[in-house]
Amino acid sequence: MSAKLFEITEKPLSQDDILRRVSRFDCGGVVTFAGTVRGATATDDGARETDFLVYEAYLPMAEKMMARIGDEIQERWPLVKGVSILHRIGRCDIEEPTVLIAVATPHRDDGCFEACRYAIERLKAIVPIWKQENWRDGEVWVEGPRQPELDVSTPETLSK
Amino acid sequence: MSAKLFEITEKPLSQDDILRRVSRFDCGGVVTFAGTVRGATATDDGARETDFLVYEAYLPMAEKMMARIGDEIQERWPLVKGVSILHRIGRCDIEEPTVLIAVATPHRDDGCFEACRYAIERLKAIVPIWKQENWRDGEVWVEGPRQPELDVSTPETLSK
Amino acid sequence: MNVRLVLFAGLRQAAGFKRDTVSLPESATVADLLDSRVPALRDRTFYVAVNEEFAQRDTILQDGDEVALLPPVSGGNFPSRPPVESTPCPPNSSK
Amino acid sequence: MNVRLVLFAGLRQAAGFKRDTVSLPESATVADLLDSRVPALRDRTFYVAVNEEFAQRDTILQDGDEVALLPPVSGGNFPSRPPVESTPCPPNSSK
Repeated sequence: MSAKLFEITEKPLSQDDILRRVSRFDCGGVVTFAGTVRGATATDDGARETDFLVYEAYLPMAEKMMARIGDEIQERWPLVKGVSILHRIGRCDIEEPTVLIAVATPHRDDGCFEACRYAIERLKAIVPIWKQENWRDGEVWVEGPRQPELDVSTPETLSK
Repeated sequence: MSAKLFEITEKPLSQDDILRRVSRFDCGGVVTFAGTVRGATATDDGARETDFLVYEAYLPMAEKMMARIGDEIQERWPLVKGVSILHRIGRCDIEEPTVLIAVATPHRDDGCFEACRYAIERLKAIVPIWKQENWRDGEVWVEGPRQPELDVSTPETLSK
Repeated sequence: MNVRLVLFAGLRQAAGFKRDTVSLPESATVADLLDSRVPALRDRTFYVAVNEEFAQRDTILQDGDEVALLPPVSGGNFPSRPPVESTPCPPNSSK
Repeated sequence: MNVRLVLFAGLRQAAGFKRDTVSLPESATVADLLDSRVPALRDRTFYVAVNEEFAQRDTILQDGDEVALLPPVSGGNFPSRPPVESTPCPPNSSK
């Protein structure tokens, strides 16, 4: 009940834990997205292997932006009753979840799938968390594509 | 590794458990749907309260139909790498998950959201599991709407 | 020949039994079985599975078959609605 | 006046430092700060937050502000792609 809904943590993430954070008496559907560490990624040049990832966040701005995504969801899907976003920092090993997003609604048609999808896209757009890929022979901070606008007040513009 | 992917069980369901069942080295996105027991349901006549649910299944047909949904997903979303569906039978209390569906894909755009959504709709259509609602003053086996076709070989017709 | 009949949930409750073994003439269909053993369910909506595969009213039965009567699964989204109205016979009867 | 400058991830690596306090004339903008303290990052793509809110190149700074330089967040879907090409200046400069 007093667990934070938007949290950056060094501890392993648990899907059971996030389900408890958003579960409510009047909700019957919860959609959870887990972003996990891929050990192998198909590329044009064949498979590329990752040993582990290291995440770094700008705290507390990152938690503030995650809470903002929760507000955006509430505005767009008013039937949503609960949203939680948890993100790891530090070292994450293969198959471990690095981000969990859970959205609870009374029924499954009330926007839980759509809002969860929205949240992961927005997280990649406005939440200041970065990952470093580590291979046997090196490491690199991964950067995303440049976004045309950084005005976070207009999600539509951002998601173009 | 040897855990079943399609299972009816009397034991409490765990989101961490189903994540482990579908997690793979080459997957970076997992979407999980949890159907949970609502304690209160808004109706035209105001809120109606539920004390607990009791689920009954036709075993092993129910597990066979859940596996069929997995096959249907594989056909429709060929990038999907892992699907698991777990369903409780017996008594389920408020806020407990009664069904979990997890779908793993290499990336989040590879169909994990869509396939998970598809699976819960199909489950409600073809998997022989029924619920009994229990209130302080009674109980009733809940039945769904009649489906025009019961030919399971043509999902499109069924989902109309 | 003998077939096993098994009922679930509300149908079981309505019929007052869960399992039975029914003797039928050779080449009897699902419809024959229903008419002979559970005529009282004529007005209910349900599906039929023979040996765990969905079947039709005119599906021909064989000795040893297991015939299951399955109520429509709850939609999950609208449990507060009453069970659907009765229909004249099990759906998808090929008439 | 003094502002705190903080860098993350690849930008931190490229600049060779994580935090610094920078003295600037009154009414200095984000662009002034960047030109005076991290000219070497001119060709990188990044965003700027002032006191944890996204800002622009012409945002006017105040004494005590915290200015963070934020690389674009990885899309997550295509980590196998190389970081994006450099752009002439931080995005959304109002020029």
